[in-house]
Amino acid sequence: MEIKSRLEIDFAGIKLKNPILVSSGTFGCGREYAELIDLNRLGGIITKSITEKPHKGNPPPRLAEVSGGLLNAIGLENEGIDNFLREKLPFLRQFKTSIIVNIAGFTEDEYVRLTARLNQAEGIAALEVNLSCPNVKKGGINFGSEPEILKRLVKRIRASTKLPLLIKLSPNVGDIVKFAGIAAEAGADGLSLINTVLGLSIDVNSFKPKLANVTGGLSGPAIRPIALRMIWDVYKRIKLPILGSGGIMRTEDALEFFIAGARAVAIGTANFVNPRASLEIIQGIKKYLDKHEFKSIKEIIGKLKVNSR
Amino acid sequence: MEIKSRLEIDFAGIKLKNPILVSSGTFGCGREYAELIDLNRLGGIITKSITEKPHKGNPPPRLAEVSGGLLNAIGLENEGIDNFLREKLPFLRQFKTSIIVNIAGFTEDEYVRLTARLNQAEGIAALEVNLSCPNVKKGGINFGSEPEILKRLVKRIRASTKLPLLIKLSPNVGDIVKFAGIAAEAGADGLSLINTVLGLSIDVNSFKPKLANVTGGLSGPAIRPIALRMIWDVYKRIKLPILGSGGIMRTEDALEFFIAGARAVAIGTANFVNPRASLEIIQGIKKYLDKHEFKSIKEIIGKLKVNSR
Amino acid sequence: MPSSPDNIIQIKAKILSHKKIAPGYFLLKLDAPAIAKLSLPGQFVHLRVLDSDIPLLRRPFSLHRINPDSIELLYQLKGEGTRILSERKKDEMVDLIGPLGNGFDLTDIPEGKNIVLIGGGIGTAPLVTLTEGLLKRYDRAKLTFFLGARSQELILGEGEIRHSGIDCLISTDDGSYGEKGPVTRLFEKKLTDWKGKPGMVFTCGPKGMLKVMGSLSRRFKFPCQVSLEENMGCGIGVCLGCAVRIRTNQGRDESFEYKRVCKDGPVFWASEVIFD
Amino acid sequence: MPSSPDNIIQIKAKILSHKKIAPGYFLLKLDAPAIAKLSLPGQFVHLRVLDSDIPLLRRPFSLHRINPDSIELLYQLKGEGTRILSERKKDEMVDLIGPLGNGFDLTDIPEGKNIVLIGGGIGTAPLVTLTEGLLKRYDRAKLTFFLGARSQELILGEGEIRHSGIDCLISTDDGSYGEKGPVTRLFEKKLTDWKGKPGMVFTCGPKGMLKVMGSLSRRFKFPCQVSLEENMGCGIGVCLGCAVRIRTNQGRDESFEYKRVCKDGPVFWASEVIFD
Ligand SMILES: Cc1cc2nc3c(=O)[nH]c(=O)nc-3n(C[C@H](O)[C@H](O)[C@H](O)COP(=O)(O)OP(=O)(O)OC[C@H]3O[C@@H](n4cnc5c(N)ncnc54)[C@H](O)[C@@H]3O)c2cc1C
Ligand SMILES: Cc1cc2nc3c(=O)[nH]c(=O)nc-3n(C[C@H](O)[C@H](O)[C@H](O)COP(=O)(O)OP(=O)(O)OC[C@H]3O[C@@H](n4cnc5c(N)ncnc54)[C@H](O)[C@@H]3O)c2cc1C
Ligand SMILES: Cc1cc2nc3c(=O)[nH]c(=O)nc-3n(C[C@H](O)[C@H](O)[C@H](O)COP(=O)(O)O)c2cc1C
Ligand SMILES: Cc1cc2nc3c(=O)[nH]c(=O)nc-3n(C[C@H](O)[C@H](O)[C@H](O)COP(=O)(O)O)c2cc1C
Ligand code: FES
Ligand code: FES
Repeated sequence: MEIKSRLEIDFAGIKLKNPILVSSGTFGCGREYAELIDLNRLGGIITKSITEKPHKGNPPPRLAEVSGGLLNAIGLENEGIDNFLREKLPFLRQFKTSIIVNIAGFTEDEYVRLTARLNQAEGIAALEVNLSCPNVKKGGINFGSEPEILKRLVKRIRASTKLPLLIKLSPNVGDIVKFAGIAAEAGADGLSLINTVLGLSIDVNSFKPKLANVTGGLSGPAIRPIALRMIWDVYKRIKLPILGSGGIMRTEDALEFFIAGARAVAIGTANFVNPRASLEIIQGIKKYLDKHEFKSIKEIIGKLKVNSR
Repeated sequence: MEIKSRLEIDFAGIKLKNPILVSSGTFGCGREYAELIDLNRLGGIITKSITEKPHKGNPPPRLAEVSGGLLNAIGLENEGIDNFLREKLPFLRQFKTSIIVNIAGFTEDEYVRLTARLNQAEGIAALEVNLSCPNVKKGGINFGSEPEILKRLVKRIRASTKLPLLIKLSPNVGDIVKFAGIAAEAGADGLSLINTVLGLSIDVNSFKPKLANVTGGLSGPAIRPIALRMIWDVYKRIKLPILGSGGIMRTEDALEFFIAGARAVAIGTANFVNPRASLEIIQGIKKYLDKHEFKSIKEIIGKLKVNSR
Repeated sequence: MPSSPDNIIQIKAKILSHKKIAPGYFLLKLDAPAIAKLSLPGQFVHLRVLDSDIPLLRRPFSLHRINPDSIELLYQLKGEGTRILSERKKDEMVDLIGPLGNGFDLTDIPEGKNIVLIGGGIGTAPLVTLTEGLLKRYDRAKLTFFLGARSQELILGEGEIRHSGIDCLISTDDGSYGEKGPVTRLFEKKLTDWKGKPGMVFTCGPKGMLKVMGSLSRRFKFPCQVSLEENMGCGIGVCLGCAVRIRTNQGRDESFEYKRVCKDGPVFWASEVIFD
Repeated sequence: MPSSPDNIIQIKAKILSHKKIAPGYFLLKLDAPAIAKLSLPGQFVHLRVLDSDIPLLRRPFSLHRINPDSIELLYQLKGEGTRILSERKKDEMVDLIGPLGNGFDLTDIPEGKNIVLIGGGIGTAPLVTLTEGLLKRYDRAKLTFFLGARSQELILGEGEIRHSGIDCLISTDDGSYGEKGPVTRLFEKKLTDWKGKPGMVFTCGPKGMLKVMGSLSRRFKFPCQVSLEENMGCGIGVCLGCAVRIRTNQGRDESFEYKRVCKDGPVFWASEVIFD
């Protein structure tokens, strides 16, 4: 079909029917949104981060709304890999969409073990490695912002799977290109940019932070320009496909990400605001391609004009 | 007067009549806003960044509005120190408010020479050193995000002036506490947190960046949670007074900054939206102190409750 | 508790009427037959107050009335979201997701015992439509409705409750109407007056009040359902943002698990909730 | 150019009337005597469309009419800001700063020569109040108003201009009314018809049109004032966000300086502007 093929794209070794995915942690494992939208129409579904053991997560309140954004500190609550393989994955497999499993670990070994388990499973298009959850601090290690750890960990995960490997980087670093470069060298197939930005919000009457975890991760429109800047910087220098996210609410926002260099995009917080956002964006992009007479979404990727004046 | 003294505070060796200042680059050198508000009521005025020579700045467009924020790439346009001392400073000196001169240089020597010039001048309460302008790249050096350069530069400026020295740090770093610590050790009297966050916005019809400079600095409500998080992190670990800024639009926002650890705050983008914002915030804080029966603003500084659950 | 029905929809609903019914309280009637048809008392809708990035998130509101073709929400002005909502006019459209959550459990109420509803402030909102449901099955003489609020003009729904012939007991914090003091104290007084323990208590209101109800329900061993509130992201169970602590191990120790207010609730057994 | 007067004020102005006058065009009348009194043709106001963080910034609009007690703005729907503005209702208040900018220069117009006004699309907005000013000093027979737009229904102000007895020449891009083609081409044609060069040309419109006017004014050596637009932050001259390139050295070389549209403009000599 003509329309379909214009959105088809291969991304880091995954054949995506369209480049609009839904972000980890904002879509659960699909079941709930399946009531509201047709999951078959999505380019892909990225699962909530899965850990080895079930994990309770942070005390409430876990969410706070801020100007144009959402602060969250869920703390990786999930039911663990066993439950995922037993209940979640079989459900997801029913749909004609690419399933990307997001994994998170509290130790390097845990990442490797999770990878090994997922190697066995069927119906997984790729792994997304969450190295950057800002809301869980085990001994203060943030795998995504220590160059040495990042390198070693990505290498180890790479060595333990043939699945396409997307590395989700933390935006809470000084030089994102450096970290992207490390992930590339260590064998990543693609980069996920960006995770949430560390933030804080305070109730001035109670003097309490609005989140029990004190700080949380900022998502939504507020971080869009930050995400775009990082994606553009990485796109220029690192030869890996980028899965862009951060505040995409509507078609125009998604287009900005493609033009900045994203090869696919993920819709996160927007799902909460409008469960149909991802489907509307797919439609919107088709219209845009029509209007501008582009034959494929590929024609706009990274096409930011920077020397035109 | 009772009311007055509740807002009086000494900040890094400056006696502020109240802790509400206006930010560098958002208030020019006071002349224009003097038409609209009484500058005598401000806690302080921080001048636009002054360089040694007049500087033309970036090509237009220099501004783009984004969701809850403003991207700017002015590029340090200013008329240079001579003009400043001759025309701007004498005007500012008329007002009963603390004048803080913000300096920016393209070389380390330039910072030192600027400092020397300002030592001679009268009516300056303090210097704020802009090490973090994200929109000017001379050989790619960003003085504020290279630990070694930061240390050396702050030491050199410190050695060349007795004026209170505020170091304005870049938020575009991984570990703001590290940079704050370096500035503290090198002799800063106070820290200004935060400058704008690097961002990008794209016109999806022309494929051009919305700013001629491509990227720019994000200010306004969008960055408030980021600023608060950085201020809280620095407040906990570094014993220097913090001048907080980043998206303060109204009284509640300013209060969040105080509770997170700012000893004074600066109003930036809000001046454009509502020139009376700073005055309204001063009034609003008085009311808040009344309502909560605080005797001084000092009672709320850094009083975020983090272990209360 | 029953689990949340899977059948939820997203619609644009026309505002049929929108009026201020007390200082800071509004009644919003929406043309939403499809949602009305699916709805149960105690469920809620997730409403987008405006198609804008600010406020970003939807706002949850309990079903105050479930009519054949419409639903009604009773809400209180709180912050920016409800302020903006209050400015929306008749005939404008609002985006709704619903019905959400489990709703009250009406399956296990022992015959012949008292059934009690306790609404504190805006907490009365979900109880009104519940009353209608209860009246279909139980003798009105068995129902007692406790209404509490800060002061007289904030007592909501009294006329309607009395009209349906249910005993209505009132208390206000400032004593401007009914008993003076918290509504839980009034309830506790009656509790000792009554011969038997209530067969079921349904309650909704501010956290402090629900906490007291939790203690009372454990102390006097009566079953009590509370409708909880927590900040929400998705409203449908995916983001895990609306967690509350629910006792496990029958409350015998400190152990708990997190449950989702939006999906596992909003109605929980008061005795099982760990209030902070 | 004259420099901007210092006298500016910030007020809350009541909306006296607000109506759609063409597809996508609105006329907003504001109760603003204090601003009206200070205003000059070519100046603008900086208006906050809503007291919200989105849209964050004010929006600049030229004074379309300066009445004794009120001002009128003529604006075109463009993005979110103007959309939200268009929903504001009579009797609501909007926050205004003004009058801002220098305004047109009326001091140096040679007697007896033609005076030309050229408005492209919404660019007509600031020229209407200018006409009124010019008519006080100059013979109406000397004035010619060129109006251009995409198509007939977007031609603004024709009735009024003709009513005041000024010659009005029209062109539309699609030829649905008047000449077909850009208004600058119509002007250029007339320019060669006229005996002398115009004593003064005032123009406002899209960038492309102003650029053409810049070339024409240099080629045919007539004085031409353009009202420019640029994204604005403060609107009063402090942020340096609204920079435009203005030739220095009498345009003899490529040298230029940045000037502020809000404070040094919005009106500049067309020949001096470097259009991208
Ligand atoms: C299941 C459920 C049912 C509810 N039913 C009703 C009802 O029938 N009538 C009514 O008046 N209110 C009800 N509420 C509370 C209502 O959702 C909040 O008052 C409203 O979200 C406040 O929004 P705001 O922007 O005005 O306030 P703000 O305080 O500015 O809101 C800031 C953020 O906090 C959230 N928030 C603030 N208070 C609450 C709260 N109590 N519960 C959940 N989120 C909150 C908002 O949704 C928003 O994301 C219900 C809440 C829940 C969870
Ligand atoms: C001195 C001056 C006078 C003006 N007079 C009028 C007038 O009388 N009538 C009228 O319809 N329009 C006028 N404009 C243009 C008007 O300001 C913009 O159309 C308006 O700001 C668009 O806002 P938006 O949110 O609808 O569009 P968006 O495109 O969503 O705006 C995004 C951002 O870009 C800015 N922007 C977009 N277009 C322009 C523009 N052309 N000029 C300046 N900023 C822009 C907006 O202010 C906003 O910050 C004038 C502009 C200037 C500078
Ligand atoms: C409530 C919430 C939970 C999230 N959980 C995860 C998670 O478990 N793993 C992960 O890699 N990212 C998680 N994220 C980050 C998102 O996947 C996404 O990267 C981020 O929110 C930015 O995109 P957005 O602005 O479109 O939401 C979460 C985000 C939100 C808002
Ligand atoms: C238009 C504009 C110009 C600025 N120019 C300067 C500058 O010259 N020097 C400087 O140190 N900071 C400059 N800043 C940064 C502000 O001083 C302030 O740190 C930042 O905007 C965050 O605060 P806000 O969100 O309240 O605006 C500028 C900001 C804006 C919006
Ligand atoms: S609000 Fe998302 S799980 Fe409850
Ligand atoms: S808009 Fe700020 S200087 Fe012109």
